[in-house]
Amino acid sequence: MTRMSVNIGGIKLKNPVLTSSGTFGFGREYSGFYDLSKLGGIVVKGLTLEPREGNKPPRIAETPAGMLNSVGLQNPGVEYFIEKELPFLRGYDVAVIANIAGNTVEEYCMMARRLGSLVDGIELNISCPNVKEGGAAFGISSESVYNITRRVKEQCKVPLIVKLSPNVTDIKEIAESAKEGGADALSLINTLRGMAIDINSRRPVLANNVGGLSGPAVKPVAVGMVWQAAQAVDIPIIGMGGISCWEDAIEFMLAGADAVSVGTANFINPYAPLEILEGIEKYLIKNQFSNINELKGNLKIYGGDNKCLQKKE
Amino acid sequence: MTRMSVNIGGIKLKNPVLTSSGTFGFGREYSGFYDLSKLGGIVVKGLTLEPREGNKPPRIAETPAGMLNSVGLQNPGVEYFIEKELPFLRGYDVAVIANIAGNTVEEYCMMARRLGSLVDGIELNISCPNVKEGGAAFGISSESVYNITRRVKEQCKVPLIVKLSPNVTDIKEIAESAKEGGADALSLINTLRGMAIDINSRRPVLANNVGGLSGPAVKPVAVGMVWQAAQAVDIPIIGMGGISCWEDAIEFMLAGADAVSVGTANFINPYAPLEILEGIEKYLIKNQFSNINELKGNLKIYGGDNKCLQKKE
Amino acid sequence: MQCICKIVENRELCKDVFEMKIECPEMVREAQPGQFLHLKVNKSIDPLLRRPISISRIYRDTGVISIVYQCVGKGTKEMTALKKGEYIDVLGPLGSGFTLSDEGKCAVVGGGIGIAPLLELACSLKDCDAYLGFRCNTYKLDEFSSACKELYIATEDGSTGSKGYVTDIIKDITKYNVIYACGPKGMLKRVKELCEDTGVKCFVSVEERMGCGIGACLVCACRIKEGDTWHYKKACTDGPVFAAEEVDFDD
Amino acid sequence: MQCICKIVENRELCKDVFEMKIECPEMVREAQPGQFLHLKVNKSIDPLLRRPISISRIYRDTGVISIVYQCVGKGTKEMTALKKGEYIDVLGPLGSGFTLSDEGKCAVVGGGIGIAPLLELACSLKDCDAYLGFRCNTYKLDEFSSACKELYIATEDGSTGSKGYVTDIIKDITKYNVIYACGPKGMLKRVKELCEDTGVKCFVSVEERMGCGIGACLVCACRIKEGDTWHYKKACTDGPVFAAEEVDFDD
Ligand SMILES: Cc1cc2nc3c(=O)[nH]c(=O)nc-3n(C[C@H](O)[C@H](O)[C@H](O)COP(=O)(O)OP(=O)(O)OC[C@H]3O[C@@H](n4cnc5c(N)ncnc54)[C@H](O)[C@@H]3O)c2cc1C
Ligand SMILES: Cc1cc2nc3c(=O)[nH]c(=O)nc-3n(C[C@H](O)[C@H](O)[C@H](O)COP(=O)(O)OP(=O)(O)OC[C@H]3O[C@@H](n4cnc5c(N)ncnc54)[C@H](O)[C@@H]3O)c2cc1C
Ligand SMILES: Cc1cc2nc3c(=O)[nH]c(=O)nc-3n(C[C@H](O)[C@H](O)[C@H](O)COP(=O)(O)O)c2cc1C
Ligand SMILES: Cc1cc2nc3c(=O)[nH]c(=O)nc-3n(C[C@H](O)[C@H](O)[C@H](O)COP(=O)(O)O)c2cc1C
Ligand code: FES
Ligand code: FES
Repeated sequence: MTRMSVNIGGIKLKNPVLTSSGTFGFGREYSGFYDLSKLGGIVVKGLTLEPREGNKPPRIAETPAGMLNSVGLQNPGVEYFIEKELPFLRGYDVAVIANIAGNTVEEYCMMARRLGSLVDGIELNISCPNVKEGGAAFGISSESVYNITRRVKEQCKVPLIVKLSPNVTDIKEIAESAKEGGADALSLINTLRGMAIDINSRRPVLANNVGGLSGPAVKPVAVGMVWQAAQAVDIPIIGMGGISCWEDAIEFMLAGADAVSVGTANFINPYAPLEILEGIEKYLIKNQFSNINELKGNLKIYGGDNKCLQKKE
Repeated sequence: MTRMSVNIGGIKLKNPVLTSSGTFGFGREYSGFYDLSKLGGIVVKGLTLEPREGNKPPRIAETPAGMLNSVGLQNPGVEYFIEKELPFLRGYDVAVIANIAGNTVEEYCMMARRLGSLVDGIELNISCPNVKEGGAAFGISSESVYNITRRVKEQCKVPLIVKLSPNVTDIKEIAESAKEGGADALSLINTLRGMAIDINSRRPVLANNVGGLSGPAVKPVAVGMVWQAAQAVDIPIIGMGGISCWEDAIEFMLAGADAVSVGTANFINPYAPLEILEGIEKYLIKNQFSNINELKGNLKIYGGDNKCLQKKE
Repeated sequence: MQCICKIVENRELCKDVFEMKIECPEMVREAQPGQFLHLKVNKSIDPLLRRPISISRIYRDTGVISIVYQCVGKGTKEMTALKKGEYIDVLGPLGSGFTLSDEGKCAVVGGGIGIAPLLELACSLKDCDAYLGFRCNTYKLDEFSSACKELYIATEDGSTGSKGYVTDIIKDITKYNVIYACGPKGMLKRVKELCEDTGVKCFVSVEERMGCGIGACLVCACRIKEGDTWHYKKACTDGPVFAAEEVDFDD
Repeated sequence: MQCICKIVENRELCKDVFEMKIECPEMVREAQPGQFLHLKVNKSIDPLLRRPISISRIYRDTGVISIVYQCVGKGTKEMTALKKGEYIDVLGPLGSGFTLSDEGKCAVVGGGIGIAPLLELACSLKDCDAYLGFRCNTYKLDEFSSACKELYIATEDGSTGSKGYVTDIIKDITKYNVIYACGPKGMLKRVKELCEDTGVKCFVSVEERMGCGIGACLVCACRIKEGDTWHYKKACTDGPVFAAEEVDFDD
């Protein structure tokens, strides 16, 4: 089984399959379906310093091969998480990664300090609006990505993963800024901005008007961005966005992901992460790879300009 | 029937349904299915100054509820278009819009001059890489969008539509720059950047490695961007991206589009544009709108912050 | 739990209203009235998400659950095409069911497709009346009439029972110990008012759009009062049944 | 033209290879061997695109077209589930068919699923031999043997005919006036070489991934020599049949 283990910037995962923030609660719900220790890691629901009620419902809209959500970071706060939820998760042999979100850089830093080394890693959700800077998300300019990463990294006792937003002109530039700021790893993609309208009521379907798109529909965008990011930086990458089956997971790893994360697919098939894990193992065997790490970026691209993505020996 | 006519920055369309560049050739192929005069307008395949062979095949990959293409602007050149294709289209009572693409601003200008007033409008495809500026697309920075729009507008004898790329951080900013540069109208969205990988051959499906995503999968992204653009600028908007049925078209118009354009759906159902047109008319009648223009932005958004999108009296 | 269940019946009860019976002995063992199933209507990504449908009847002896659904969109349309003998992917039983009252007289108040989820409840209650409001076509009247003491019916077009809304035919609400209601928001609001005015205990089953159906995604928020404050609770696991006085229908 | 056609037969010929017969009298009137149909395999967006499948037989008297397809992915899998009496959305007949040779001896050379498109052609030619290469399971041999003068068979596992590739069993290619080939790229390349070496005229039917299927989207590019230069032509309308010497298989 060691051939399935990966190291994500210092976080050791026994296998490369994680579950995505916001789609897996704090693990309790899915623990009724299978033993959470089977997973490589669990990224918990996005945490804020104080509890948040989130946005008004409706918060979900179905779209072609996808869904929009506007949960708005409903969560019980970092303190509650540490006291009431983390001990439960610690009962399992699985890496626990805290996804954190703040209104200001200071809030992010306080959360990182508070979490200390209670978790195995911290994932920085930089798609949230920066209230101090007038509401633009932290994740959309290189400068602010660099700044927030550097500042939070200083406070981090555990590896820091920066989660990139796909709603940007140049994902390479953002990936580089996160790396320069000290990110130990990247994860991508977060949801794509989108909207759905009910033509009968002539209102947006979501009470928040707009929401974040996830699910199979976004997969090609996500694979493309993981590929670009993997060419830009040499730190580990957790790939996600529309992964529903093991074939999808392999696509991401060939594009340059070291590990994959399953989000929306959990809603449709609670066993999706396990089935994906099993499929990856079978693919390795069938294709005579001795180790999962041989998959990363093992892609023969066209045009011969594939310096970063050669097969590793 | 006049209640269906719209004016797109000076281009009079007898109805609000167009067909999108690159998905409808020069109209000949679909003329075997129905009378092209039934359409509001036809946007022809992207033209370049010189003929282009385009990219290597494979050029298409199917994705969940979408497709990637990497045609790479294969076209016979603007001169051939004017001599051999335009006369055929001129045999129909339909607005003809030339979609133009260049390697340099000068090339765009030369094409605009050459087209003169032979067409009813020019659509500026600014998603192509600017060879002079090192390959970044014209459409991704406000400054270059402003510049190219202003320069081409000076040469334009007919209304100028700027077609926006969705692969940007802030579509509002880009929309504003196009307007300031002198755009008479906007069209959006062009395709989203994406990638698909064949896990058996471990090669990208497309010989160009990456391609542009279109089809139903992108609809929520497109509706969201049309909504944002319509809030940012008051020039007419042609909405597109995943429109497959009349309900989709209404969604775009409620979001703020004055007209809609049908792309990928033509491949699946050649009659899609006509069925969409029919559906829009029935919706108008059923909902007691006397005029198509009453639909634009007639959306009750949540939160009451909807200044630009009030119902027009 | 998740099961691939055999469909033993799928038929139209009246215009656009269908009943599907599925074999799921393990689920039957746990199922309570007021709970729901979360169905993947086909194997395709179109539609992508599961669809929540309430349990209408639980046949403990045969291990069968009956659901009643209205064809309103893509997902429920797909369901109508499923045939006896085919299989369907089911998560369930989900949510908290109705709290059964042991003593005194109860009433179920249902509107439209919200009538179906009350049937098993009516069968489980010892002394129960039913107030049912339909638009025009009725369904399941026989079963309600054998499960209930009294059956009151309203239709919007007056084709069966009284003409008008179901809330108009509740004459003396104070004779009931508990009211259980399921139906459109407007109806639930009215029932809640009636009960608040008269101090009758009332439970309502609410509908929110769902993702996971099991409490992990937080999209199914329902605004619930707790003392002086309120919280967004999950319709899927904290509900879909709530005490009426807690629910803020104006969110 | 676009038609919603009735399926009159859909059955497995051998492992993973199916024959579907559809009723489409208008298409039959225009159809030529070598042309193809562009099929929407279901009404859903999954899969989104149409699938190109060659015409295998044209029954002019009954207005029926037969296609033979191999189940290789999502779309063809969906096709296998369609039943007699159901309908399928068809665009066709599309593409340029084979240029029929009036005089002299011809041969069709087919590999794998590329064998099926040659059947109607073989039936239309007066003096035709067939060279067919299968992996292991064979299909349509009876029909080929009644349409052709001589029938040569190769299988990769040697279970029928010679063991090996179809190109290995063509002994004397110079006895043919024209060769028509359809099959995997490698096979087509080899047939092209054989014909070029001997000066025999050769037509090949190529496969490219398609979008519209009617010439409007330009995704089906096929590199075709024209004198000293080359162009990307459309496999859907300029092809799928091309003169072998024009096709650049190394693109
Ligand atoms: C707990 C619960 C129990 C329910 N019980 C029943 C029942 O017993 N019988 C019945 O006919 N219906 C019931 N519904 C409503 C049923 O879920 C919807 O009618 C159904 O999801 C519509 O799906 P569709 O694809 O046909 O419609 P579409 O409008 O195409 O669905 C689009 C999306 O919106 C969601 N959606 C649409 N309408 C509703 C709704 N009213 N409630 C929740 N989500 C919705 C769908 O699930 C889907 O994600 C229940 C809903 C909930 C939350
Ligand atoms: C002109 C022409 C004629 C053909 N005739 C036949 C025939 O008679 N019998 C037969 O079995 N097959 C034929 N094919 C191949 C057939 O189109 C593919 O096998 C089929 O599209 C696969 O679809 P899928 O969904 O099962 O596979 P998937 O791999 O899931 O398809 C994914 C996408 O790739 C495309 N694709 C995959 N393989 C091919 C291929 N070989 N050629 C073109 N597109 C492909 C699909 O159309 C779809 O868009 C023909 C192809 C062409 C271009
Ligand atoms: C309901 C929902 C809630 C989410 N909440 C969060 C969150 O709190 N923090 C975060 O970083 N991402 C959040 N995401 C994004 C996912 O973690 C993931 O990046 C995205 O959904 C793409 O993956 P998928 O297509 O597999 O779902 C959420 C996604 C969904 C669907
Ligand atoms: C095969 C193909 C070729 C295209 N070629 C062009 C082009 O030449 N110029 C252009 O501006 N857009 C081009 N587009 C983009 C479409 O015009 C349209 O913006 C996009 O496909 C989104 O709409 P849809 O989802 O309805 O297809 C092309 C799209 C496709 C699918
Ligand atoms: S539907 Fe996911 S928490 Fe309720
Ligand atoms: S498939 Fe569209 S041009 Fe050939």
